[in-house]
Parts: sequence; structure tokens; C-alpha cells
Amino acid sequence: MKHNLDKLSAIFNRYPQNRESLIAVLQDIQKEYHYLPEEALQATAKTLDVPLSKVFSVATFYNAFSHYPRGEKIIRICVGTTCHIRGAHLVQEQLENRLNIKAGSTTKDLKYTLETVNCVGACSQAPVVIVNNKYYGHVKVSDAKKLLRSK
Amino acid sequence: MHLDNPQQLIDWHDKIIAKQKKIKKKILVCCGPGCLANGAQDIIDKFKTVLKEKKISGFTVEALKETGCHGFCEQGPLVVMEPKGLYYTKVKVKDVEDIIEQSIKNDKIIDRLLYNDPQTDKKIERYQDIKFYSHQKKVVLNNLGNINQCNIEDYIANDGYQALSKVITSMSPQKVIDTITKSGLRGRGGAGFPTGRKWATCRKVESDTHYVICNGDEGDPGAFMDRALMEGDPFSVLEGMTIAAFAVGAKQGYIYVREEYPLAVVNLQKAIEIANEKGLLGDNILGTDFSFNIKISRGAGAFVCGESSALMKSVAGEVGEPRAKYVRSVVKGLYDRPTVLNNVETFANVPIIIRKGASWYQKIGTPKNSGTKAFSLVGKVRNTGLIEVAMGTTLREIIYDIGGGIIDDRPFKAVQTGGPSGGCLPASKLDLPVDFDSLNEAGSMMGSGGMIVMDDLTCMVDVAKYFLGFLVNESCGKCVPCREGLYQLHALTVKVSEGKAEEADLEKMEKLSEMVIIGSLCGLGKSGPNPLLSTIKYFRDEYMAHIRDKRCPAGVCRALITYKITDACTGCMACIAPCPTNAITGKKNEMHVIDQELCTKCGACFAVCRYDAILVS
Amino acid sequence: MVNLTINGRIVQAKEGEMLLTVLRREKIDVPALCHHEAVEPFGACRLCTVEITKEDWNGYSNYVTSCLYPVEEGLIVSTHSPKVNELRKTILDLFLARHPNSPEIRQLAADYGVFKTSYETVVDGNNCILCAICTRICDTMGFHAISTVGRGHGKEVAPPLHQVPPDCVGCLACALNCPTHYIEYTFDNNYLTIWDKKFELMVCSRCGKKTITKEFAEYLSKHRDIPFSYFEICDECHRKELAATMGQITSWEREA
Amino acid sequence: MNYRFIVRPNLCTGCRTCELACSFTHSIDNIRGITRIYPLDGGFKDLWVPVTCLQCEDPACIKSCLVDALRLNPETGAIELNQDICVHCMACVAACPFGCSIFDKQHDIIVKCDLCGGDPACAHFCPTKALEWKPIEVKKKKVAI
Repeated sequence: MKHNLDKLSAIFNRYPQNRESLIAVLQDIQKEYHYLPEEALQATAKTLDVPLSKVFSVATFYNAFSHYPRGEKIIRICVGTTCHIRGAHLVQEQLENRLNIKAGSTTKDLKYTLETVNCVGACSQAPVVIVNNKYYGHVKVSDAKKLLRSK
Repeated sequence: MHLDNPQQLIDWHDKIIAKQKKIKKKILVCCGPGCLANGAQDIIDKFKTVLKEKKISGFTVEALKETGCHGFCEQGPLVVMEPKGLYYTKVKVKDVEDIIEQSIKNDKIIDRLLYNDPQTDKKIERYQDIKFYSHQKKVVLNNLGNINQCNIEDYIANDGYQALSKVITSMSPQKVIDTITKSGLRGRGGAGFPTGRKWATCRKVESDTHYVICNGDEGDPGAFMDRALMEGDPFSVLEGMTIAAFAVGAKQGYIYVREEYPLAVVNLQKAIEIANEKGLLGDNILGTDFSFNIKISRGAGAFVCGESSALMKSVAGEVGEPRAKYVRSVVKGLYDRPTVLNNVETFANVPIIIRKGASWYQKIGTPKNSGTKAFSLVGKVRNTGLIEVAMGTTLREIIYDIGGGIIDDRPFKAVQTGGPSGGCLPASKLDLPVDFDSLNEAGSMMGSGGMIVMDDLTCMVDVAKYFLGFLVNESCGKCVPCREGLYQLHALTVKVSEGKAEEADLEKMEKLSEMVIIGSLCGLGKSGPNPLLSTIKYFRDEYMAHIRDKRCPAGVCRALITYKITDACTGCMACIAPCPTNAITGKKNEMHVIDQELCTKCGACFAVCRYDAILVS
Repeated sequence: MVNLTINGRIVQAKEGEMLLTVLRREKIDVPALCHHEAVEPFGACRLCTVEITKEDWNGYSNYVTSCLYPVEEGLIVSTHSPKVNELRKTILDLFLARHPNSPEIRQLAADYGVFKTSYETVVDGNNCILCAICTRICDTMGFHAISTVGRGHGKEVAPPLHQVPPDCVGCLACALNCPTHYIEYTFDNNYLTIWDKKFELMVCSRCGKKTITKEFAEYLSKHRDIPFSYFEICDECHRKELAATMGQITSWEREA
Repeated sequence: MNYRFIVRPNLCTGCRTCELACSFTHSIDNIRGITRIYPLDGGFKDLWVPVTCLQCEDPACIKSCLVDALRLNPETGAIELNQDICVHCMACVAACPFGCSIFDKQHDIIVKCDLCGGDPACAHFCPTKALEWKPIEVKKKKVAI
């Protein structure tokens, strides 16, 4: 996939160009493109003067980074302890079945991405599902359909 | 305005107080994580638009405060009206006009928004009278529900930066360390290492530079105290760090915030900019030759980065793999320089201790565990939220007095503290005083302060399996006992939960756990088996039920349960649609049946049944 | 100099030395799979764990990886205490569950009396034990061609982007130092293939013997200030050349 | 006392005793090592040249070693290869312009002359004094040939 990499230089310019900025730069790239395109990783390595292997190592170590394009609608299921004991795994399974994908992947039509997240600190609303940054609390198994339709 | 000497800070403080005195009525809207998830932002916006449209004499937008977490998340979104302390719960956007019209303009109380005490079934007007609040001791969280999140004037009006001013003008670094040592403050991140001793060691190490790092990587699932502090009272964290920097001689500090907390990053960044602008951070603080800068370092989703050496690697832009700490990080930390690393709550305690004195602080709590501790009280407890209690408060007080007991009055089964490094304590430990040492002794740990209450519908094998699964995902993969050992422990718990385990497996798990504890490189592995060991210790019967009787008493482990519809079924058809595999059949007003072949035991029917007609066995 | 007691024997060591170095010097057999003197100690395999105590520790003892533990005055070390042996057995048992086909692991496990894993065999386990010797050597040599990728149980060693590693020069150090010989490479005529990258080998211009890869020679010549011509003939032909030159000089001496 | 390793090709008879001495001295586990010294045909009648490491002052082997396994032993003047550090990349073998870093197939290691730690066996056993380990006066000078 070809990308408009013009936005990269703006991201690089936000930080001092050294190793310490690596994670911040990758986060901004992730925010911009919703994943880390290969070309962007290569450009990052070059600009920050960090070996490509190290960039890749960091990019695959941390959960926050994805390496494939993500869907229009990103559904994140909180699987923190509280959400778990209040049935988050059941909600997860529902969503997985409905979308026919496992958590951590994207539907083929690039409509939905299903992800899990370890606690978003909204435990009083458990179980919590976040759809494109909007929080849904006290989610029930039967809410799966509603979540998929939500904006 | 840039403050060039301590006197200017005092003048400014007085000016703010005078200005704020003029504001008679205040509306405090809680913008803590829980309330935001429940739509507090919409309420704020609505207040703003309504206040713009309707001019109310003596009341402007300035009196509207977007505060940090007020605590009682279960009842959110919360709106508090000062000076009376009038307390509205579960406020919706449509209530906003009513609140302005009735409570602001006409000083009337809106009954339907008041908190209803479930025990007495009476409405309570002021939050101070609610048991959830009255049993707490708020020290470090005191600002949270009261001041605007990123407003330095509010912070200064509440005695903010007085401690820093005192430190800079009248204390030597050694005296600061002595005060902290005397206060008995122990690290709030989990292990409880004496903060004063840590600072003293760091100060003694000769180096071209020292670092101060604030650990805001609150990774324990079920904990959000640090998030609430960073979002709701960022200046207290900055002030605490600045004092620490003064004490150990650091010029550069970092705050490591986990990426799941975007608002914390925004608020801290804002606070840093403001503090820099005012001369309370940066070069020549308050006109002295003491300089200290703080940089935010965002985590990227790795639980292991809560471990100090992994965190420091992450700050340096590397993979967050811990290193062996035979040489401690106070001696050789970030970039091999002496580094003080404390957690958010620890730093937030510092200005209060300096301001009010070590002996004042020491009197709170118990002799070896002074002060208070913030907890996020969550799970199957009635009143979930953010709380703060004096050290030594018993679990019973926390769960029953503050927490209001278990949801639906079900029996209490266990409380989990310390996250994936902690353990589950049973009912027999309810009178345990909550402090570092007692929890350790009981096989759990304080951790950063998540407290997850579990009822009889929670399966302890499932909890152990959950935590081990979590750790398998979060292990960095460097050392073998953690990478392979936890993986095998998880596999064994799966075996138990599927009813495939033998009695010998239990012993095998205990043995392997011991080896993982001895053999692992960092704290993640060394404490990883705790949830398993503590559940085996206190809930052995439940394991045996899975192993011997192939039965899950809590009705959670899917391989061992079946869903059946009993004669209580009214044939309402409510369960038919939610069933994802169409396993339920039945006609209206006739008893339904679950096809066991098709049933995936997802629990969807159980959740919707209003007649308790679905039996889990 | 510091004095410590190892398995009841008093031993002297230099300050700052790591315990494992001392153990190796004293010919005490302590297994270690992630240790290589060319790189910094790592502490991943945990096999070199020993039990330590001191007289004033009131009977308390600790378990530390000797590769990373700096020697201390008065340290009392036991390298094969029952707990330590049990730990090594457990680790090898865990290894065996994941790498059942590695002859090296099987041998070491057998030495500790483990012949069959008592745990569930990991599906699609390979022979990479993630000791990271390869990546660390690659880093130390300055290439940074490969690294660990991912984390936890799914961690692996791989070139960046799982593609042909641009920075690899084919020095083979990764493969040659792998304790389980997991990293594959093939020689085919004048080519070496490793990490799916094909390298042309230098061929001795006199005898046709193959030496290091051309890229490695170019790297050394560029970064280490060694004339490229040095790499154009093999060691044997270099020696012959030297003999001829010295022969020539000696013959002049004889004539004189 | 400073010693120098002296090689006199015109005294060499090509008897190859040095090779044997070297090989035996560098045995590992009773298996002979490869020789680090080679009496080679000098190109003239009855002329043999014992070729071994010249312990150069600006050694290509040290420059080529990326893991710092080759170091000068200031006591003997020998450039020694630390086998524990060596990663067997063959850089020194390829880089030495005199071919004196050698791959020992028998033991799968790279070897080079280490002057036997200060008492070279080859010189010891050389019947004709073509090889000599001699105390010399300290002069700032290259190793004499």
C-alpha cells in the first residue's frame, strides 16, 4: 500500500531527532495512519539514526502499535480484571463470533477492527467497550449487535 | 506572570483567595474517568451553553469547575454544588437546565437527583453524610473533587506550591530527605520501599547528573488512582517531583504515563507548560539557582514497563526488557545515572508532608505504615469508586462501610489486591488491616491500589487463569522461568478449568510456581504466581471441585457447566433473540428449551432472564 | 582482591568481576546458555543461578544469576545446592517442552536427569531458545541487522520487517554462536545465503579458495581502514607470498 | 627483560620441527592443534622461510576484529586471540596480509601465534637456531626478522 508520507516530516519535527524520541514518533505515526506502514518505519530509522532492526523490535514489543491497516470502526474491549469478572470475555466472544474475526485483527472489508485493552481505568462501568474512543459501560452480551451498529 | 521570587508566590496566592472569595456558588462537575465514560463532557458542554444563554446574576462560567475524580464513580456523572455540598448523582444532560433553574437560581433541591441510601432508603443531600465518603480519609485525593483539573490558580488557592517555596527558601536537601524519612512515607507503587531512604541513597551517589522519574504506568488492571491524580491534580505530582529533584540534586525529570490514559498526558503537558510559564518549573525556579525540567514519556502498552529498569529502558526509546538489579537503579538507573523513581501517588504525598510536617503525617495510619492509601474499589461491590483510607483500615471497613457490601447482597468471596502481582484474600481475612506488611504476610500485596471485590459467582480458578493469561501476554519474554514457566502455569489452570486436571497437577503448579518465583529476572515473574498460589492456598476446595468432581461451584468455567431452563420460565421469549447460536427454542408462554449441542455457554440468556429461570449447573 | 567461598573453598577474585567468570576460571561446571564473553551478560536462561549467602545474613540466602552478580567480599556461594539443582531441572524441563528436538537441550537436560518434559509440549516449538546471543553479537559488531521481535511467549529473532535484512553483511557470527544451531545458512558455489539474503563470496585470485563475503570485506575495508586488496587472496596464498618475499630478500643477503 | 622472536631463513633447513612443536603445544584435550608456523619454500634452492605471525605494530587482525577478541599482550608483544570472546566471523583470517590468522578445522576455532605466552616452543625446539627467542636491549624497533 502506498502512503502519503508527507505527514511524516511534521511528526519528526515535533521531537529531537534521537533515540529517546523513537516511541513518541511511532505513537504519532500510529495516530496518523492508524498503523505503522513499513515505509514509515524505514523513514523513522533513517531520520532518528536508529537501526531499522531496533525500530522494528520496539514497534513489535509494545501493544500500542499495529502493523496492518485497521478498520474504520475500532472496537476495543476492556479485559481488565473488573471487566473480566463482570463478563468481558463473554462480550468479546460475542463480538468475535459476529465479526468472524479474533480480537487483534481486522475484518477483510476494513470495516471493523477488534482489539482488547488491559484496563482503561473505568472499572466502575465494567464491562467497558470503547468504539472509536466512545465509552460504553455496563455492556451485556446481548449488546453486541448494538455496539456494531453504533457510530 | 513569571514568579521571580517566593514573595511573589505569596502575593499571588492572596490575590487569588481574594478573587475566589467573591464567587459564592460553585458547580463542580466530576470529570474523572468513570464520569467521563458516563458522559460528563456532554454535561459540561451543556452547562456552558445554558450559562451563556441565560445570564444569572452572581453566577458565571467561572463558577463551573471541571474537577478530577470525586470518587463515587458508581453514581456518576456527579455534580456537586458548593458551598453547601449538595450532591447530585447520575446526572444526565437533560437535567442541566433543571439544576440551573432550580438549584442555582432558586436554591431548591431536586429530589430525584439525590443519592438514595440503599440501607435506609432515604435521600441524602450532602455527600459528606454518605457512608461512602464519611469513612474515608482524604489527604492526597483532597484536591481531586474540588478544583479545576489544570487550573494553577485553584491549586495555589488550596495551598499548592507552598511546600516547594518552603523547601527552596528554608530547607537544605538533607533536611527535605530527613523530613520525608521521618514521615515514614513508603513507596505507593506496591513494594513499599521507604521513600526517604531511596532519596538519601540516590543523593549520595556521585554523578554528573541525577534523574527523577515519576512512574505513571499504572498497569494493574482494575486500578485507576494514578490516572485520577494525573488527570485531576497534575500540579501536585509536578510539585512533588520538583521537591524530590531538589532533594537529590536532579535537573531533569520524566513522567512515564501509560498510553491508555490520553487525558492524563494532555493534562500533565498543560500543567508542565503552565508551571514553566510561572517559574515554578524549568530554569531558576522562583528566582533561585535551582532548575528542574520535566518531560513526559508516553508508554506504549506494556505492563512490564511498570518495572523500574524496564521503564527506564522504555524512556530511553528501547524495548522494555528489565535488567537484573543487583546494582540498584538509585545507583545506576536511566542512562546509567543515579535515578529516583517513585509512583504518582508517592510524589503527590510529598508536598503535603512538607507543608503539614512529618509528625502530622506520621500520626495518620499505623506506626510502620504511616499515611493514607488510595484505592480503586471495584468489582462486585455496591459502591465502586476511588477511595482513600488511612493505612491500617480493615478490609471489612473498606468493603462493607465504604463499599456498601456486595451487589445484590450476595456472599463475599474474595478480594483481590495488588493486581497480577497480588493475591486473593478470603472472608477469613476481612479483618486484616490494610497495609504493606499485613498484605504481604497474607500472600497478597498492596500493589498500586486496585481492590477488586468478588462474590460467589466468581470462580477462583478462573481468576487465577485470567491473571496468568494476562501475564503470559505481558511477559517481556526475556527470561525462561517467566516466559515458559508462566505459560505452563497458565496451561495447567486451563486444564483445571476444563476438568482435565489431576490432583498431582496441583502440586506441580505449586512447585513450578516456587521455581518461577526464585528463578525469574524481574518482579513480574517473581510475583506472577501470587494470584495462583493465594487462590490455591485459600480456595483449595474450589480447585478440588474442578479436579475431583469436575464441577465449577461458581458456575463460570464453561467446560464444566450447563445452562438449563427451569419451570420458572414464563415463555417470554426474551432469551431467544440474544442467543448467538439459536440454541433456544420455544413458543410464547410456553417453557423454552436449550439445545445443549448448540449451546456455547456464553451466558447471554442468563443475563437477560428476568425470572431467574435459567439455571447454571 | 576479594575473598569468597565457593562450595566450601576459599577463592580470590578481582573486584568488579562477575561471579560466573570466577566459577569458570575455577573450573566449576555451571551451565549457561545465554552467556557469551563477547557481549554483556544478559541473565535470560537463568541456568547459571547459584545460591548465595553471607555470614551475617542470619541464615537467609538468595538466588542470583552468577553471570550478572559482581563478586563481593565474604560471599558464600553454593553452585549445586538442592534448590539450585531443582531450578535448573525445572528450567531444562521447560526448555524441553518447547524445544523437544534440540540435541543440545536434550543433552543438557539429560545431564540433570530430565529425559522427558513433565509439561505440555508447546505446539510449533522450534529450536530457538531466545538467548539473544545472535542479536547481541550482531549489535556489538555494529551491524544491528537482526533483533528480537515481539514479546513474551511469541517473541522471536528476526530481521526487520521479516524481510531480507539490509544491514546484514553475512559474517555468520549469529549462526556460528547459536547454542542450539538454529540459524540456518547455506553455501552454494560462490554464494552464501543467510536470513534469505544471498551474498557473493570473495574468491582468492590465486587459488580460488572462498573466504568471507564481499559485503563483509567491503565493510571492514570501509569502516576499519583495511586495504581491500588484503581480502583478495586467501590466507594460504598470503603466507606463500610472504615466504616468497622473504626468500627473495634472503637470497640477496646470501649473494652479498 | 625484553625478548624478541628472531627468524633467520638462511639457517632454516625445512625440517618442520617447529610445526610439530607448535602443533603439540597447542593441543586441546589431547588433540593436536593446527600449526601457527609454516616453513615454506622460499623460491630458491635450499631456501626455506618459516612463516608465522609478525605481531605487526598496526595489525590488520586487531582492526578487523569487531568484538575486541584480539588484544596485544604488552608483556610478550604477542597479539593474542581470546577464544571465549571470538565469534568466529573469520574477519581476521581474511584481513591478515600475511595469512597468519588461521582456521583450525580440527577444533573449529580461529588460531594465531601467541608466542606461547612468552616461551615459544618452536624456537625452543629449532635445531638450527633459525628461530630464536632472544633477550634484547630495549630499543624502539620493530620485531626483527
